[in-house]
Order: sequence, then C-alpha cells, then structure tokens
Amino acid sequence: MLKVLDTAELGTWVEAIIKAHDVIGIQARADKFDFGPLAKVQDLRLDYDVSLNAPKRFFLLPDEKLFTFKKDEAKSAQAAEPFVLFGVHPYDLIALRQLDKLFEMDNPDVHYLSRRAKAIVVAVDVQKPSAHVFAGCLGFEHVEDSYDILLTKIGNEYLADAATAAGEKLIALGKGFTKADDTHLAARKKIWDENKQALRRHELKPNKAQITAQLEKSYDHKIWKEKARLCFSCGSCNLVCPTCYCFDVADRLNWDLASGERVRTWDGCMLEDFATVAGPHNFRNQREARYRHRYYRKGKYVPDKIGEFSCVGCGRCIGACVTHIANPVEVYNAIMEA
Amino acid sequence: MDRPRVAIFDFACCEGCQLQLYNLEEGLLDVLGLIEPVEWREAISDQSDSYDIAVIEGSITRKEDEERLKDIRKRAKVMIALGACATIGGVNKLKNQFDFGEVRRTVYGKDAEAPHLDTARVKAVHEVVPVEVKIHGCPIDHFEFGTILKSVLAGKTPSIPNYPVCVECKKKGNICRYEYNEVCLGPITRAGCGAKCPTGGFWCFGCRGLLDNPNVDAAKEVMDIYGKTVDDLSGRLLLFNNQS
Amino acid sequence: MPNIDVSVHHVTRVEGHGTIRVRASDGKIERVEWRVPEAPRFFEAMVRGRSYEDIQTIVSRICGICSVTHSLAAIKAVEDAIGVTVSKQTDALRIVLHYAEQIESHVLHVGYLVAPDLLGQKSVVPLVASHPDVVKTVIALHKLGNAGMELIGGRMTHPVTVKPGGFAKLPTEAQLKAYKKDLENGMKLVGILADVVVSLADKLPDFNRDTEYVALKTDGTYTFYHGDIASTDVKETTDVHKFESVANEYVSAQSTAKWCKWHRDSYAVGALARYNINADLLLPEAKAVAAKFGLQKGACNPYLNSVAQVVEIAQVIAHSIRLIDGVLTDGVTPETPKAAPREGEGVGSVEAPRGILFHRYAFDGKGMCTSANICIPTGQNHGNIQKDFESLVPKIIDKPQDEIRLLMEMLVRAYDPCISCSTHYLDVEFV
Amino acid sequence: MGKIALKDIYLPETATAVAIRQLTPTEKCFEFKLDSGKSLGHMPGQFAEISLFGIGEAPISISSPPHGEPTFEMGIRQVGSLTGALHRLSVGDKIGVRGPYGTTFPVTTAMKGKDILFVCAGIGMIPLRSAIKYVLSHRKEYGKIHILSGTRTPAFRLFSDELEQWGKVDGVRLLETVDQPDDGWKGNVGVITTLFSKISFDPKNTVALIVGPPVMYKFALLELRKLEMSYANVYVSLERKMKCGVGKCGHCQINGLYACQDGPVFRYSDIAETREAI
Ligand SMILES: Cc1cc2nc3c(=O)[nH]c(=O)nc-3n(C[C@H](O)[C@H](O)[C@H](O)COP(=O)(O)OP(=O)(O)OC[C@H]3O[C@@H](n4cnc5c(N)ncnc54)[C@H](O)[C@@H]3O)c2cc1C
Ligand code: SF4
Ligand code: SF4
Ligand code: SF4
Repeated sequence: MLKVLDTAELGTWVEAIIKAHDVIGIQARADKFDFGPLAKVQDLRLDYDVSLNAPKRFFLLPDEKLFTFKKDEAKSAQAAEPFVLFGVHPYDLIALRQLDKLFEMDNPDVHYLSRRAKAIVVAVDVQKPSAHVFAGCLGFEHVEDSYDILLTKIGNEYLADAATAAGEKLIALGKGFTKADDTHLAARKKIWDENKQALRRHELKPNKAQITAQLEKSYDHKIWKEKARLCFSCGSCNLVCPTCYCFDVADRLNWDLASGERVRTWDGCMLEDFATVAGPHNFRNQREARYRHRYYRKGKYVPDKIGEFSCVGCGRCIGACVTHIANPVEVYNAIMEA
Repeated sequence: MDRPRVAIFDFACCEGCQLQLYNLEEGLLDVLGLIEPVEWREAISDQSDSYDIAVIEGSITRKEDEERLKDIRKRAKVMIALGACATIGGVNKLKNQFDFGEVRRTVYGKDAEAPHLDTARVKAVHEVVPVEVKIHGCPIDHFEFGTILKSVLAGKTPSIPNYPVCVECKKKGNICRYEYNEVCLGPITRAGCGAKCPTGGFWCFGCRGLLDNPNVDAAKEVMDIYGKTVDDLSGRLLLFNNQS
Repeated sequence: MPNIDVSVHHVTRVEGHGTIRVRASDGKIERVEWRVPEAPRFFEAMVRGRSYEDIQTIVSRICGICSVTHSLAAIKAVEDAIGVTVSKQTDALRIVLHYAEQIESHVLHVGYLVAPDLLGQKSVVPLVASHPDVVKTVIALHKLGNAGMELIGGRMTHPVTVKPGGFAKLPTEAQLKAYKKDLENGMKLVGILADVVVSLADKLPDFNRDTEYVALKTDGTYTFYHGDIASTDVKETTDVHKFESVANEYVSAQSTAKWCKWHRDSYAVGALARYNINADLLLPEAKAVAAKFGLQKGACNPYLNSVAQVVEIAQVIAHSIRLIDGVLTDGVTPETPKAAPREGEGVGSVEAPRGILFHRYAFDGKGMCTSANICIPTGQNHGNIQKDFESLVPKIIDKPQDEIRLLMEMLVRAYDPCISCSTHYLDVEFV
Repeated sequence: MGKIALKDIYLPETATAVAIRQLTPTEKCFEFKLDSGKSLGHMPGQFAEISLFGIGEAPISISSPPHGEPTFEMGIRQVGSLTGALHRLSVGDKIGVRGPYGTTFPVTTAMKGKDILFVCAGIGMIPLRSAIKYVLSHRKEYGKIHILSGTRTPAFRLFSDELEQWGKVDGVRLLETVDQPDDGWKGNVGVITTLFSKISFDPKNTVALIVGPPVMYKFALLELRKLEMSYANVYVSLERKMKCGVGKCGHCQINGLYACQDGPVFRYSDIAETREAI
C-alpha cells in the first residue's frame, strides 16, 4: 500500500503511534544520533546520518537471559514485548534481514525470532550520508523488502510504503494520508539512484562477488599483518557492526547458589580469547589471524552460508576503531592489488 | 558445605573496596549467610587467627606489613586480593617513581626522619605472597564481587574478563572518548567494571589494570591521531599502572 | 583500686586503623593515648607532576567513604588555581552529589557502626534478626545516598563525572525527577530512623567537655560546600585560602602525629561542629528532627555527634529536593566543561561528613601539579579525641575494664574517624 | 516476520547419573539416563551439550554406541569448572542435556565393508569408543580392524578393561603404546605414530578414524600419506570452543566451517585445504 503524507502531518501521525505503541525511535544524542525510547515526536530525527548503535541490539540484546533455573529445573525466558522501531536506514534493515536468515536457518533461535516477530519496523531512506558510509558501493543504499513501512522523503512529502498488514495498521493511525501515484514511485527511484552515489564516502573498487572470489586467494596477503599490528583486539569493530552476532553464554547464580539464569552476551571474534579452550590452547592466537577472520566472515564465510555479502557498508567500524585500521574498504581494495 | 571462615584485612588503601561490601545492601546479608566472617575490622568487633579465606585490601608499603601479610598467608587456604591497591598496587604506586626520602620530607618536613615514617616500594599483594583470586577495580564493583564470591563458593573458576573495557563500553552503546580527543585507557584495560567511567562521560584511567596482552605500542602510536603525545598516555598510565 | 590496662589495638567499626592505650595503677592514670598506626600514603608528594585533569582521580582515593568530598575539594581547588568558574546548574548538582555522600556516610555510620553499640551488639549482623525494621530502614537510606552518587557522580564511590569546569555527564530531567521522589520517600525514613535513635539516646554516655568547634559558614544556608571558616570561639570568619593559619598543624610532644589547634589546645570538626555553628540555618524538616532529640546549639557532648548526623540527614535530603526543584524549573541545560591549564595556586574547602576539609594545589603553565597540601577532618579531630580521653578517663576509671574499653571505643567511633584519609599520619610506637 | 519457532534450542532436558566410574586419575565415565525415558538417538561421533545449572555448559562426546535405551555414556576429563563439578557428581544427581549434535563417523556408509583403522590418541579414545563398539557389534559388516591406542602413561589408559576384550574379537588387532612407561609396563613405548610401522593394511581398502589432541593430527596424517592412504578415506574429529552447539555463537568456526554442524567429524580430504583445521 502506497500513501503520501505531508511532512507537516508527520508529527500527529507519530504522536498517535507513540500513544498506541512502545516506540524506539531515532533521535539526537549529544552531537550524534541513536535509537532509544521515543517520548515525544519532537525528538524524532529522520534526517539523521547514522545511528551510533546498530538496531541489532533490540533483537540480540547485549546481555540477554536465555532461561532461568531452580536447582534441576529450567524455564525458557521468552518475554518479548511488541514495539515499533522507527527510522531504520536501508543498510541496517538489510543487516537485520541477514540476521533473520542466520537465526532462522537450521536451528531456529526463538529468542531472536520472537523479538523480531513482535517488532514493527519503519524504515526510512537516507536523507544525509554519514562520514564513513559506503553502502552505495554495495548496492545497500536502498531496500525493497523486509520492512513494515518504508518512508521516503520526497520534497515536502513522505512516501509511505506499507508492505505488511502491521504496517498498514500503523498507517491507519494517521490522518491526512493520501494516495500515491507513479510520480512518487519515480521520485523514490530517483532518490535511490542519488543515494547510490551519495552513500560512497569511501570508494570500494571491487564489487561484492569479486571480493568473495578474491578472498579465496588472499589468505596470506600482507595486509592482515600490516593492519593487525595496531589492533587492540578490542572488538569495537565487531560490536558496532550491524551484522556481527557472535555471543558468549554463561550462568549467573543467585545468592542461594542453586537458582539463577543462563545468559548470553555479545562476543567478538577480534577478542583475544574468542577461540581459547582448556589447555589453554588458542586456535586463533595471532592478532592477524583474528583480524583476517573478521574480513573473511564479512566477505566470504557468511556470504557462503546465506548468499548475501555480510558487510552492509554502514561505516560504523571505521569510526569505532580507535587506531583507524578497521576500514573494510581499505582492506578489500588492498587485496585486489595482490 | 560448611560456611567458610572469612577474614578481611586492610593495608594501605582508602577502604573504598570494603565500602562496596556495604553497597551490596541486602546482598550483604546474603553474603553473611554464606560465609562466616571471623575478622572484619570495619564492620565487626571480633578478631580471629584461623580462617579459610583471607581477603586482602590495600597495598603493601612497609616492611612490617610484608611480615603481617606473610603471616596471614600462612593461616589462609585461599587468598583474595580485593581492589586495585591489592591487585596492582593502585594509585599508591605513584610513590614509586620518587625518592622515598624526598617524599617523606615533602610531606613531613623536619619530622621526616622519624623511624616510623619508613616507607618502602609499594607492592601489590601478589608481589609478596601467592594470590588465588584477584578482584580488580578502584573500587571493586560490588556485582562482580558477588559473582566471584558465588563462583568460589559454588566451586567454579571465577570468570574475570581478559578483554578490554571497550567491549563493555560498546555494549553500553557509549560515544567513545576518543571522539573528543581524550586519552582513554579502555583499549588496554581489563574489563569487568561495566565501563562505568566512559558511561559517565569520563575516560577510563585503568583502575582494573592492563590486559594479559595489551597492545601498548598501538596505544602509543595512535596518540598522534588525536593530537596527543606519548607523554600524555604515559602520564595517565602512571595513575594506576605504574610498572615500577 | 585495680590496675587498669586497656589496649585496643585497631579500634573496630571505624574507617581506618586507630589504637587506644590506657594504663593506670592504683587509680593513678599513667597513660591515656590515642594513636594511629595507619601506613602513611604520601598523597601530597604523589600528585606532583600529574596533570590538573588527573588530580581528582588520584586524591579521590584518599578516602573511599568521602571520595565525593575529596573530589569536590580538589576540583574546587583546581578551578581556583586555573581560574575557572562554573554555572549555577553545575553548582547545584555538585551540592546534590555532595549531599548524597553525606546521606550515605552518615547512615553507614549511625546504622552500621554506632547502632550495634547502642543495641549492645558487636556488629550489625545480629540486628538483622533482632531489629529487622531498623536494618531495613538503614539499608533503604543507604541505598538512597548511593543512588544519588551513582546518578550524578557516575559511580557510588570515586565519582567520575566531576571535572574542572563542570560535569562530564549530566543526569536527565527524568532521572532527577525520579531521584527527587526517592528523596521524598527518604525523608519519611529519616523520621523512622530518628525515632529509633531517640529511643536509644539514653544509652549515649553523658559526658560534656567545653570544646572549640570549627566548620564552614555562609549566609543563609546550613552549608557543606560554600563559605568561610568559622569557630564557636570567635565571631569573625576566616577565608579558606588561609586554612593553614586555622589548622596550625603541629607535632605534639606526646605523639609525633600532626595535630591541629586554633584558639585552644584542640578543636573539633564534624556534624556536631556544623550544628553548633549553623543550627539556626537548618531547614524546617531538619529542625523538627533536632527537636525530637532536644538537641541544643552549643552541645558539647562528643557522643552527640551521631545525633547531629541524623539531623543532618534530614537537612541534606530537604535541601537536595529544593535544589533539584531549582534545576528542573530551569530545565537541565547541556553544557560541556571547559578548562585549560594555567599557572596558579588554589584552595578548595568543603565539609566532609566528618568535618571540614582543605585542599591546596599549585600548577605550572602546562597544568602539571608542582605542590599540594591537604588537611583532613580526622587529622583536625585527633587532638580533640586525645583531650576528650584525658577528661573522660578519670571520670570512668572506677568502672570495669571492659566498660572503660567500650566507652572509649564508642567515643572514637562517635567522631566517625576516617583514618584511612591519612594523607600524613605518623605511626608512633609506644612502649 | 511471521512464524515463531516454539522450541527453545538452548533449553536443556534433564538426565540423571545412573553410574559413575573412575577411568584414570583425570577421567571418569558417566552413564546418564534421560528423564524423558526417550533414547538420545545419536550416532557415533556426535556430541551433546552437558549442563550443570549455575556452573555452565560444555560439549562432550557421546562415548557409548547407539541403542534404543534412554541411557548413554560419556568419558569426561577434569580440566575446569564444569568438568570439575561433573567429577563431583554422585549417582542420582541431575544434569542438563542438549543434543545430539554434529556429524557422525560414517559407520553406515563409507566404512561399510571396509577394513577399519582406529587411531585413538589420549582422550580421542572417548568419541572413538562409540564407533569401535558400534563396529564390533556389527562385526560382519566390516573387514579387518586395527585399533591403535596411545596414552601419556599406562595410568592414563582409557577403558583399559574393554580394550582387552576388543583385542580378543575375531579379526581385530589391538596395539597400544605409552609415551612414558612405568615399572609394570611391558608394551610399546613411543608416540602413537610409531605403531603404524607395526601393522600392515591395504590403504586402498581401509577407512581410518583418527582422534586425539591437536598436535597429533599433523604427524598422524603425514604418516598415513607416506603409507599411501587417500585423505578421502581418513576421518578426524576436531575440537573447538563451542558456546551453543547449534551453529549460532560463532566460536567453533574453522575458517568458514562450523565444528558443531559441519563437524566435529570431518572427512579429511574435505578440510585438507582449510587453513585453520589442523
Ligand atoms: C565436540 C567436542 C567434544 C568434546 N568431547 C569431550 C569429551 O568427550 N570428554 C571431555 O572430557 N571433553 C570433551 N571436550 C572438551 C570439553 O568440552 C572441555 O574440556 C570443556 O568445555 C571444559 O569445560 P570446563 O568448564 O570444565 O573448563 P573451563 O573452566 O571452561 O576451562 C578449563 C581450562 O581452560 C582454560 N581456559 C578456559 N578459558 C580460558 C580463557 N579464556 N583463557 C585462558 N584459559 C582458559 C583454563 O586454564 C581452565 O583451566 C569436547 C569438546 C568438543 C568441542
Ligand atoms: S563491517 Fe563495518 S561497515 Fe561493514 S557492516 Fe560491519 S560495521 Fe558496517
Ligand atoms: S576496533 Fe580496531 S583495534 Fe579494535 S578489534 Fe577492531 S580492528 Fe582491532
Ligand atoms: S571510550 Fe574508552 S573504553 Fe569506551 S570504546 Fe572508547 S576507548 Fe574504549
């Protein structure tokens, strides 16, 4: 369902949504933007460049209870509350689409999936490119599925594309929506084309398939060692990445030492002990081996698994790396030069 | 299991770590249900000579304290170092970069030569006697204290992170201090605090000590990027991680 | 008359180490001594060469229980030295933070350290079973103080948000509102705590000694944070920059620990001192609590310090609520602390829970510290504890040894000594 | 997103310890029985995630052969928290179980009709025991059988009582060695690869299963290559850190492979080029 809303009417619509739902919306935070509980419509900033934190944290929580136990009895903890996630950029939605596949395949993960099932996602096309975004190079500047609603700002109007029943219900909360026509679709296409050029703050030379193919031959490339020399093994690049999803699992005891909970927490393959087992024996002992692994995961391992390139070009890792070595564009450009 | 007999001793420190035990609030009562405190000067009047677990707060700064510590070690089956002063020497180690005579004169003037003012190189507990468990931080985090204590009592190895503070900082979703060109020690400091300081808008000053394998060279090399010098880094590292 | 030999090596339930020694034979008192064998930590020497940005981080570690106080004194001194002023909002929130520590420290002292004495127990542990409601109230109030410190200071102990020029991070309006609610609830709990202490007040020894009391004083407020130095002995106040002329640190003939004296041989600082100087300025909520005890301005029974602390808990809660209202009326304004190094020297003085505190630092042009002087409340009280002992012991020398010991320990505890503050204590061996 | 999976893949079912025996100073054998009364339904080579609530969870190979009963056996080495706590269990105590997970030794496929070479180094005996017992109980479906076993010292021989029985089965040759002998030891001394020269087998018609500590593989594989054995007929079982066992947590990755799903049993020719494998 395609509708159009005057930007002046956006406020009343969002107000109605806030009244009816818990809303996590994009808003300003210090001199940046981030998702958070949206208290009032004035805080919503659809003109943002990039959110400090990727939306994955609302589905794969940084710290999440899997089940509670009492002596020998365990009870699954699946208390997901429905909410509206308002203002997701296309590249981040593509990242969520990838996580959906990964958590669904083989052994479906009920914790992640139930949160996803209960969330209504309102995506928005990028209005202002961030400092490091390169999603345009990857074709991830726009998205054509996986949203409940996609909003695109066209002049003084928002084109609202509701792709699901939940999306349509949300639109029904608003007043002043009018029917869209082909000119709107053409305008949106134009914005997508423009964004393909605009979201290229770094220029990735090879295309996705070329990277995946080239990685086949790049295991001993000098770039891994060169870059990893300055790696803190701090995992910041993992944790800010919208498609990184590794986790650790541990038990927490209550004071009775018999009951407690099993939790999973974010983990990252860049951390020194990520592959350490009893012994102790570390299967990825070298910084460069861990560093390489991350770029292989994004460019080859996950693509081999789900058929999608697993860096979406959000550029968060570039900004998050204190030592400025985590730019996928630099890495993938370098391996092309043998 | 019988409740283990626990004794808590303090050496040179601010006693802020013991204070965190009070900050367990109701949890303190749970702790007292699981252990039998036999000596804890700050909270109870009893004193004792036999115990299973000795908890040591503070740095060792005098010869006589070294002897006292060795004596405690002999009586304890398990020794826990509580807080930065005990685990890494903490802020007390700032003293180690000065001439001790000069330090005494600075603070005590003409009385500096009095024998009881003798002061020695500051040591962490493990530099004097073997330590089984280190509870890091200045002060310790009361949740982590609880987790470690419960682990010890349940017979599991306490998991103490060997990853940097950045991990917890990112989980919290903070804006990195380097975005504001501040020298944050997070990338080389052991996590476990929940990144309290960066979450409070302040840089990490390293109170939990360095990682097992910190990339200090990288930390030095990146100072340039942020318009800082290696001296700025070293100065901050000195606060809690004076290696002398 | 019996021979008496009381030796309490390391008084318990105080912060830090202190030792009491009394010897008498045939009723003749040969020796009464209060001494501190705490290992000296040399903070004033250690901060030299460190950046003005790192001073607070270091000196906060002087004392875990008054880390906010030390932090604020240091920040004020640094700001004084480098010439930085702060906004009204920063000032108000710093005071709210400071008050949170007063709540936490006073409750800890009265609830965990003194209450067992009054209820005839060795620690708070048995009270859990015998007086569960008292323990619940104490824990709830203790949490309140901690919540305030965590909210505004970023941590419960050793705050991280206080920087020269302002706050590294501000609480949100919603958080302040929630904290205000907690404070209002806390006010009710103070009433309960006060009633308990009133009911036990007769357990406090009746011992009076005319004493000089010293505290900060400013117009219009029962102050912990601003003001000049006042004494019960004189009318005019003294600028904090001249604190050395007040403290007059000296080496006593009897002990080599540095003691302080001003107009007399010794003076006292702390809750009772503040009360004796500023009681007229208490807010009505606190005056009501003081009335429950009949606490008079001019009281000179050191054991009443704990009572004054209960009154002060009410005072700081009441004032916190007013300050938060003020901040909320204007709305929390985002501001980034601005401070740059400059050569200079500065002093900061605030009231620690256990009395007036002074910090002085000098910096070079790069903002590196060149010298420091720190004068802590417990140091200022040591001489007075000794004088109290000298007056108390002859009055109780006929009592059983255990009782003498308890009364002396209780006296030390009444001063809430935070001996770990030992920036410069001497360890004296007597024989 | 519409459908929600109902089963929680992280939630263990419970089992009860029904028998516990000490195998060596550091290893114990546990027999567990699923409280559901159902059979675990595993095949040789698979593992299960074993939990003690409050302590944690770890992948442990299933050491007994498949059968229809609700019981199964595990040999567990005490190395840390969970394994330490498991060693403190008594009969009647409960554990949590998830599984079985992972790939299996090809007992019903590639191994059928072939001569079999079992190379069991140290704790590698534990997963291989399941396959050995399976093969011995389906003796007619396989050719000649060699069982090579190596341990650090005689005290660390796992399932030594059963070893003797296996050696007596028709067409089975059992060879043992220890790195360091003790006074009573009369057998071979040396690392496990020294046993290769003591046996003769037809490399064209043999399937080899090798399991042991990481360092062992390189040498054993080199020896087999010298004996002109094709890596397509060699199967290994690889250990990695695992936190979920179901292909999510990322810890067990061997380059692009997941040890928990693509393994732990790998046909070596499939991973010979996988750099992180051996
Ligand atoms: C597929 C598979 C099958 C297995 N089968 C078996 C089996 O049949 N029998 C068996 O006994 N084992 C088996 N294992 C191994 C078993 O899973 C481990 O021994 C077990 O996970 C150890 O858990 P734990 O809690 O006892 O040890 P932990 O307490 O987790 O750690 C044990 C030791 O490892 C070291 N260590 C742990 N973490 C770190 C770290 N971060 N940094 C440095 N050192 C560290 C410590 O020194 C510690 O002493 C198998 C593993 C896999 C993957
Ligand atoms: S690898 Fe970097 S740029 Fe790519 S999706 Fe992850 S964080 Fe974004
Ligand atoms: S963010 Fe940078 S320093 Fe940290 S792990 Fe990633 S590449 Fe290494
Ligand atoms: S603020 Fe410090 S701890 Fe946090 S991510 Fe940045 S460098 Fe790491």
